[in-house]
Amino acid sequence: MAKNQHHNEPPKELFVPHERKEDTSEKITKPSRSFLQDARRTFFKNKAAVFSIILMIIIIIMSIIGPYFNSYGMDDQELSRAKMPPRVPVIENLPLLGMDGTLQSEFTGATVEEATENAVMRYDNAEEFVDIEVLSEGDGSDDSAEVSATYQVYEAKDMQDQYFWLGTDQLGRDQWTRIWLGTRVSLIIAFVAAAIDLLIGVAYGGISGYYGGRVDNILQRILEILIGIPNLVVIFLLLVVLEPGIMSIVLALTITGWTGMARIVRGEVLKQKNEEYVLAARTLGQSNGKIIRKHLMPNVAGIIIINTMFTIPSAIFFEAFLSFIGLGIAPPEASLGALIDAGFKVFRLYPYMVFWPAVLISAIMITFNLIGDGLRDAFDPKMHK
Amino acid sequence: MEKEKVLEVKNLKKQFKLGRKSVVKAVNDISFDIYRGETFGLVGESGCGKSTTGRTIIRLHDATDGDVIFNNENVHGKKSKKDLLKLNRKMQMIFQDPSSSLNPKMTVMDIVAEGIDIHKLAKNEEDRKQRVQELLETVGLNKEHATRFPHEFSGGQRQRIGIARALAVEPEFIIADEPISALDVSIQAQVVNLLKRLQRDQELTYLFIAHDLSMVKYISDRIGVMYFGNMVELAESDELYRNPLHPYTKSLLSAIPLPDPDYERYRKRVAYDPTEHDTGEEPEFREVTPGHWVRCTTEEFERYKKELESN
Amino acid sequence: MLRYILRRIFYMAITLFIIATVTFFLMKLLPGSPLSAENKLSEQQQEVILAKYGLDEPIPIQYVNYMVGLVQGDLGISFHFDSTPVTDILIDRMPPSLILGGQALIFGTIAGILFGLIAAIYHNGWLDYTSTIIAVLGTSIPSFIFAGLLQWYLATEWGLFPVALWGTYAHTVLPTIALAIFPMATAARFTRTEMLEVLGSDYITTARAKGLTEPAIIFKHGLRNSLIPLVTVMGPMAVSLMTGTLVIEQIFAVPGIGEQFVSSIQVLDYPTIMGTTLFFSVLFIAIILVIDILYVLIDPRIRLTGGGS
Amino acid sequence: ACSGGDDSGSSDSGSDDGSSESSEGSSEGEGSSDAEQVLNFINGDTIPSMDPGMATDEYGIQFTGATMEGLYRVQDGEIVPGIATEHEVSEDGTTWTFTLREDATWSNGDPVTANDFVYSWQRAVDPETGSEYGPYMLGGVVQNATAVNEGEVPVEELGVSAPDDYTLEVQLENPVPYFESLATFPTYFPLNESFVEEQGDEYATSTDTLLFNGPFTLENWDSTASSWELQKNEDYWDAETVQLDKMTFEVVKDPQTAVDLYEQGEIDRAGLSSDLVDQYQSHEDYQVFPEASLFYLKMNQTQSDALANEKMRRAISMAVDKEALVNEILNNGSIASTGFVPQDFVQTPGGEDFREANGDLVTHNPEEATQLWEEGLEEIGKDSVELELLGGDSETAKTSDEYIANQLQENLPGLEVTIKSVPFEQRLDADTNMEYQLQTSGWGPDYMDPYTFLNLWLTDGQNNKMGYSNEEYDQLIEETTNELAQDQEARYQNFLEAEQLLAETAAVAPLYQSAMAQLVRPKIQDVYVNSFGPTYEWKWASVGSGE
Amino acid sequence: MSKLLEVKDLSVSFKTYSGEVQAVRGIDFDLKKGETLAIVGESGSGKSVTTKAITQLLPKPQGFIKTGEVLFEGEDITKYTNKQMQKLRGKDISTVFQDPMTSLNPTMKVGKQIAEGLIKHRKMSKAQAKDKTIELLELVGIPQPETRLNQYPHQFSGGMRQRAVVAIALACNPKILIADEPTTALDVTIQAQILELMKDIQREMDSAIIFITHDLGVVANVADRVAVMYAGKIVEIGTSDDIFYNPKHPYTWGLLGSMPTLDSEEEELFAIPGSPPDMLNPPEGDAFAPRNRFALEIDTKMEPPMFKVSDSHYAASWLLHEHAPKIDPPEAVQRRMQGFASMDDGKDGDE
Ligand SMILES: Nc1ncnc2c1ncn2[C@@H]1O[C@H](COP(=O)(O)OP(=O)(O)OP(=O)(O)O)[C@@H](O)[C@H]1O
Ligand SMILES: Nc1ncnc2c1ncn2[C@@H]1O[C@H](COP(=O)(O)OP(=O)(O)OP(=O)(O)O)[C@@H](O)[C@H]1O
Ligand SMILES: [Mg+2]
Ligand SMILES: [Mg+2]
Repeated sequence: MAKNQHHNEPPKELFVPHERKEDTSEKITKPSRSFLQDARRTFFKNKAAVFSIILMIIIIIMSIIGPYFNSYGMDDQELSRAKMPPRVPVIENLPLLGMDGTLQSEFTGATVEEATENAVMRYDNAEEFVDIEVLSEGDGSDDSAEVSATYQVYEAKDMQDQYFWLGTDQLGRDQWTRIWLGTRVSLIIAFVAAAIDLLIGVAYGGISGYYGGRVDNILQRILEILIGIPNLVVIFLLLVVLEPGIMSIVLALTITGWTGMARIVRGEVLKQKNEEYVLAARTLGQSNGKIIRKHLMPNVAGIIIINTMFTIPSAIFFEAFLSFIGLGIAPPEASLGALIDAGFKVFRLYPYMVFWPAVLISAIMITFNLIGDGLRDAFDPKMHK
Repeated sequence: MEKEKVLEVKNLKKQFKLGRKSVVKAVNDISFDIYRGETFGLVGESGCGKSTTGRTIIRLHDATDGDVIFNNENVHGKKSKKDLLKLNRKMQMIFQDPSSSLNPKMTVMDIVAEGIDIHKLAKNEEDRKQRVQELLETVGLNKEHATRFPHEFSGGQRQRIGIARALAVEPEFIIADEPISALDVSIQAQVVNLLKRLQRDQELTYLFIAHDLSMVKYISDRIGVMYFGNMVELAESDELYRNPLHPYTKSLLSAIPLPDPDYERYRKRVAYDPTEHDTGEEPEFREVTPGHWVRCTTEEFERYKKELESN
Repeated sequence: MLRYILRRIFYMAITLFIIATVTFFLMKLLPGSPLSAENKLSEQQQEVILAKYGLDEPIPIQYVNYMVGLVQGDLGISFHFDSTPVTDILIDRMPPSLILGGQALIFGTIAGILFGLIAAIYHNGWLDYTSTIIAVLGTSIPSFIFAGLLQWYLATEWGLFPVALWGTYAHTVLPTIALAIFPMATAARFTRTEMLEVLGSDYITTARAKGLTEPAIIFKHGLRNSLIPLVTVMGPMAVSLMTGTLVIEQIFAVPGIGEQFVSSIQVLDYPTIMGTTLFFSVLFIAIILVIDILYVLIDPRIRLTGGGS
Repeated sequence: ACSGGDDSGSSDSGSDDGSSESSEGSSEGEGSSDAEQVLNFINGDTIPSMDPGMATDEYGIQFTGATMEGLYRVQDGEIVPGIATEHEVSEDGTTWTFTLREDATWSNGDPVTANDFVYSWQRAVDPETGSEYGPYMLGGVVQNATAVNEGEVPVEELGVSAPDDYTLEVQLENPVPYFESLATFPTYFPLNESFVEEQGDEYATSTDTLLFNGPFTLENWDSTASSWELQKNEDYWDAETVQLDKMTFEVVKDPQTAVDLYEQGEIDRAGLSSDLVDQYQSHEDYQVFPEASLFYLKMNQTQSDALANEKMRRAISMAVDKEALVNEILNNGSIASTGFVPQDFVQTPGGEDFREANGDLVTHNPEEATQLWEEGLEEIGKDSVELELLGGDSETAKTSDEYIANQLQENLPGLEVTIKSVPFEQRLDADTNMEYQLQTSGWGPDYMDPYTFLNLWLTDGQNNKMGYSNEEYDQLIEETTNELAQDQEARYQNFLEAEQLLAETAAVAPLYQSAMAQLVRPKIQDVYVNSFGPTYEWKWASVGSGE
Repeated sequence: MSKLLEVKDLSVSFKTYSGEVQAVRGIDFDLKKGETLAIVGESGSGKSVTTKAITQLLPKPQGFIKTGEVLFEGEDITKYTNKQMQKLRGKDISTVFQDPMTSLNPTMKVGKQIAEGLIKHRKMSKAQAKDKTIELLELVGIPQPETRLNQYPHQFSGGMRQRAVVAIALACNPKILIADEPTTALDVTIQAQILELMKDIQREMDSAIIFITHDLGVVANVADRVAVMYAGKIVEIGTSDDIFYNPKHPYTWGLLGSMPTLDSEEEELFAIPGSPPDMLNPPEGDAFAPRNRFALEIDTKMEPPMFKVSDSHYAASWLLHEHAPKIDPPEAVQRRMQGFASMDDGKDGDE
């Protein structure tokens, strides 16, 4: 129960009415922050998102300057140096990282000799450059002996002075260069596709949502039909008619891709247009155009940006899928998808060929997804602390 | 002295189509007048059509039937852009929810100045700024607030920004749709005091919508009680409190808890049973004594008359 | 309910009609015909072949014929498979895709929901982070990479499952897992977010105030409510799973519709392409209907009204 | 004789795509006892048609070949009797009279008679049938085939008749020395008239609507089936010879998957793509099967002034390092090709291999290529040329196309090559309509005669489709079918000369002669790989003890 | 009279991104059997947090009890494990939340939601629980309970939903019923019904009620005693008559003054200016000082202690200090005080 607290008697002279120099009651002490500033603060508190942003910037920068880090061009073929494993200065001395310019694998045979023979045969019969380590002696029965062979590819090909950081492909082209160029192509496709999605989707959804009624009804029915046609069909058909290339891929991606955006924007506009601030603007006599521009757009912008963040990775993914089924970008140009497709076929032999593009595509996907998540939180006022 | 009518609502009806067949009769044939300089209170339970009435008056909804005459001009019907603008200037609205009625992405300056811009009331940028600052001061905020965003304000402050926005176009008539319901008790008074002061200073006319009867009584000159889309009683506010006639009004009044334990100890609540009017006769809105209208059947009408005389 | 479903089916029919019309004319715009042979055919032969496929008629008549056939369940004859009705092709190729897609959907969703639940329950704990990371990876890494890895480790290296082909139940395991990863990751993410939201809601506090135990709260009160948004995304996902994912079918040599569809496109077998498209559309629309009905089962607040969406 | 040509095309029949090669090999799974005559195979795709008159693709020909039999069969490159036991040729070489065996029956018990051939051949050229290969295989060979097909004369006028049930008389338009081998092709197979007519459109769409007269029957099949079986046909006249009881087939398209299945013992043969060769060339079951298919760069003279220029075409044909292509990229036993008729295919009457006889006609020579190219540029008055290379869509095709494009650009100054890869059917279209500039293409023989290759470049050759025309060449080839038809010496002389002419005028740029690298169980015995017609001949195959 | 619940020096904080929100800052009060204690105060003053801290329903992991104890029947329940609390919740202490629209699970039948507690705490079978549920629904005045039982919350009107929530809370005859703004979302008429219902039930079951609201009218209706909270502290506590007729704290004056009574005339309402303090860094001295028109210099320097006004009445304002200048409360409040003086010797709720 409440009780009188006996602390030091307060000084008497303080018992006079407090003179307020100014009316502080309405004062807002917090520094002024706009919604966007708050969003930014929330966003930057999200470590995963910040990390993703940094990573994304690095990836974008690398896709621009990465190819020029070495002297190899995108289509510099040289069959004598085909399928070289990665080799990086300095790191080559750390054997476990697999960037030391060797190929390594296990071989079996009835005896150690047979297994060794198999290994050497596999590695271009360059016996002196194959290091053998016996794993199991074997008892003479089939495949009982096992050896681990390490093939010093660069030595064998007398290329000790060469460094292919991420190895080379079947045609002897430098993977580092091609991967960054591929990233560039993938990103361009994704960004352009997302931008077009954005334009069409936002306009369509905005009109449908704001005007409502019959317009909405018709537009929504059309949308339903578009969604009802599997997008794979549309894309395939388009790619059959069009010349393969970046533009056709982008077109194919956008032709049905915008429907998701349109639906989201419509939903949001439907919600926002009945908010009282819109009604208030109407009672002030504001024109429809300005209501859309000044009131609705800024308030649906958040959701649009977020959605775009998710569109980009799915576009990249779809392009990869198209490459995978052979409808992607025309060679020698390559996208990440095309590189993965090419590397995937040999991934058990030359894992590095698929590994790095796969890492990169996954990194891009993860990055955009995390940025999207971060933005979603940032644009949610509940998350503003 | 004949009071000047600012607004006449005649047989106003508003229905919402939900599906092909289902229709919500939100407002069902109501009529009333509002005189210049007065506050007309509109009360009733949630969903009885108060907001719809207000919004139809200001043309946010199109009326299904009936007329709204403002300054001798019909609000509904075909209008030129210019007429509409003029109407928008003279009639303004304050909304219920102070958090959703301000665009979260705009500064207070832009929110308040929106009307000024639309109606081109400011001569230049400087004038615009000054007007906004004056308005803010009028509603008890200070000019530093102009650069801030709505979410930085408390509910009461936000509601005052909303009022400033409405005042910016120098209206004559303001519809205040539950301007205090969403506010904390301790700051409701801020807004109510402000509204009263503004009315005095700027000769405003209010349509004050609320369900808190004690506030309505305090602020209104006359009060209309709505029930299920109908106006069931209309009278001067003192008269209504002293001599409520319609059983719904009685029930409503008996339900208001007052901050007075003594009174509360003896309060008896009266329940309202709408079936008590079921005599087969369609009730009508009739004037029992001058200025005191009730929706009733002929038989009830006679009874009410007697009731009043005996008082 | 029944009336609602009937009405929806009516709308479905209209939508399908439009889709059929659109695709029909689209196909007409495209190059290729049953005549595209490497050896020249005589004019008489060409006429005969065109007549066989009904392509000798003017396009409007072809259209009417196609539509009439459609109503009777006749999708025409394949250009590629000699004298084989398209319906036969669909009937042949559908089951593997439906089985795989169905299994992947069920398995993936259930596993995903469990992951999501665990993450939500141990919010911000290491279990949460782990399952979130799994979910992010699962939605980010292309499924063919998983498929390749699964095939390599589980089949080739360890010999747990058949490498490929179709036949016994064991054959479905690897492709199902490969397919299930995406729905699983998606379900996990949705469930987690939604569950966290739900766990913060008033009725959960009410349930806690009743003295219910945490598991009871999560399973009896939380789960159902957090599934509602998931249902929405599951629709399109179900379709894309069931319509067969070409890549998975190719890697595991599954004779599915997705794989067939792509080959049809590669050989410009238009009747089959159209038939498959229509089938996909039917599936899509039907699944949307199922989803809408599921909504109602999960969320009693939603009443079935209207046609469209 | 499957002309196949560009269809199984550079892309897959070639080399890489293990899948398409599929079958052969032996023994079922591991622990099987050697008594069990069962083999398990994979097939690169479904069988779109089992109607011998309609089949045009590799698999249709393969499986009609295994389940049916024409006048003759091919055993390890030799023509051996089939339904025919012997034949006589008239003096002028245009009337062939075949004597048919009397013990051959259809799987429904009907005897195989001469009328079955008459019916089948008439059906093949009848325009009402719409057969693609009918007019192609019979046209210009059997009398009136083309005329019948074009509706000028009734089908009865086709030069084939059945004087009695077991005698078949064929009238040829010209003497065709290789008619015997031609007649092993499925288009020439007999058909049981009453059965086919009864089935109507349904004919050959599933096991139930098929009749067999060959060593095997096809079971559990319909046109979209992704797995099926071949079983020993007990009613086959030579059933004694047939040792295999059963062969199973599953459609597998991915070469890696195929190899995995092989390693797991599920299947007995797996084709290897070039990447897989790296890994499996040391495998004890590794085998290379040379083929008689030729791959070359087709240059369309009607779509580009550069390609119409002979010097520039020659430059192109010398610019590509073919050795590197076959060793590094194809990597499957394919050999660089220096002429227009493959090696180990036919021999001159002198017993010399055709290829040896003419030597290396087109070799890799970048310096000369550069020089010729520059001269060519001058002639057409340009300093840069852009060409589009229509590529295949298989993995190896893609890689080799990229390599070829790169080689051309490297060695031919001012040339820019863009690659357009399209699905197979679309390439056919582009080819038919000559809407391409460069194209990697391939041609497999349809019968054992240089003519099957060399007729490609006739001015009005059906498969020319590149705008190549050379009067002297036309004349040399025409002579081989007319006046020189009976004189093999002179005929081959003409062929050799004609080939040299092709090299001089750079009709196409030969690239390589393909081969298949495969893993094959050693238990499989006596499966013959044909260079034309059905790829595999299983009639004599058996499952041996293994090692 | 025995003390059912004692809250001693309770402080509750939330960890947030920007720092620690001190939602409740050392409050003391107690609750006796059968009485109703109302807690009033403006939004954010810590009313809900206080009650959630009692039942340990604070959102985890941000919210935590910083200091203090909560004695329920003499035992400190802040030390209880989650298991022990689960036994207590719903059985001994139940809660009714503010918003009937959101405090029922939308996807579960109402009957089941009520029965859950019965099955859990009273170990009833399903059938028994059903009978009891019907009884409860009848008790809270829902007609046709048998059919209503099987309906979902959205099929109930707002008033009925709140009744259902009350039924849930009452299911196990709790000793303490915490009602966190149970009527704020309701219409006046329905509000009145619910209040009557709660009073009836209290009479019947002899439960103690903690009633949270910011509507002083409701307080006047239900409360025996009233605690006024401001910025996480109880600034005044006393019997309902003490608070309404003899308020001592300027914040209480503000609250009372800002509500018109039916007979208050044209004069200005007594508005409290400004907005509530930021609980991230509560101001030095008296938290109310910046909004207090009667603030003294000392208010900005030192926090006022609780001054005893009478045995039942305490207030934390320096104005009650012996040195403080005499200040007249606002007019509206004075009128109430006169009313109080006139009935000075009248009976008071529960003393
Ligand atoms: N846009 C609309 N579409 C359909 N029905 C509507 C719409 N607006 C209002 N209604 C319905 O009209 C009726 C009256 O609503 P209105 O908002 O006018 O009530 P109210 O008296 O203002 O209630 P409250 O006190 O809750 O604000 C309600 O039944 C409501 O559901
Ligand atoms: N989960 C939370 N995280 C951070 N701060 C919180 C949380 N919940 C409550 N608070 C803070 O605790 C303080 C007291 O909140 P509380 O909910 O007790 O207020 P209240 O008096 O119940 O208000 P109301 O009348 O609006 O319900 C507020 O400042 C609020 O911001
Ligand atoms: Mg309203
Ligand atoms: Mg609260």
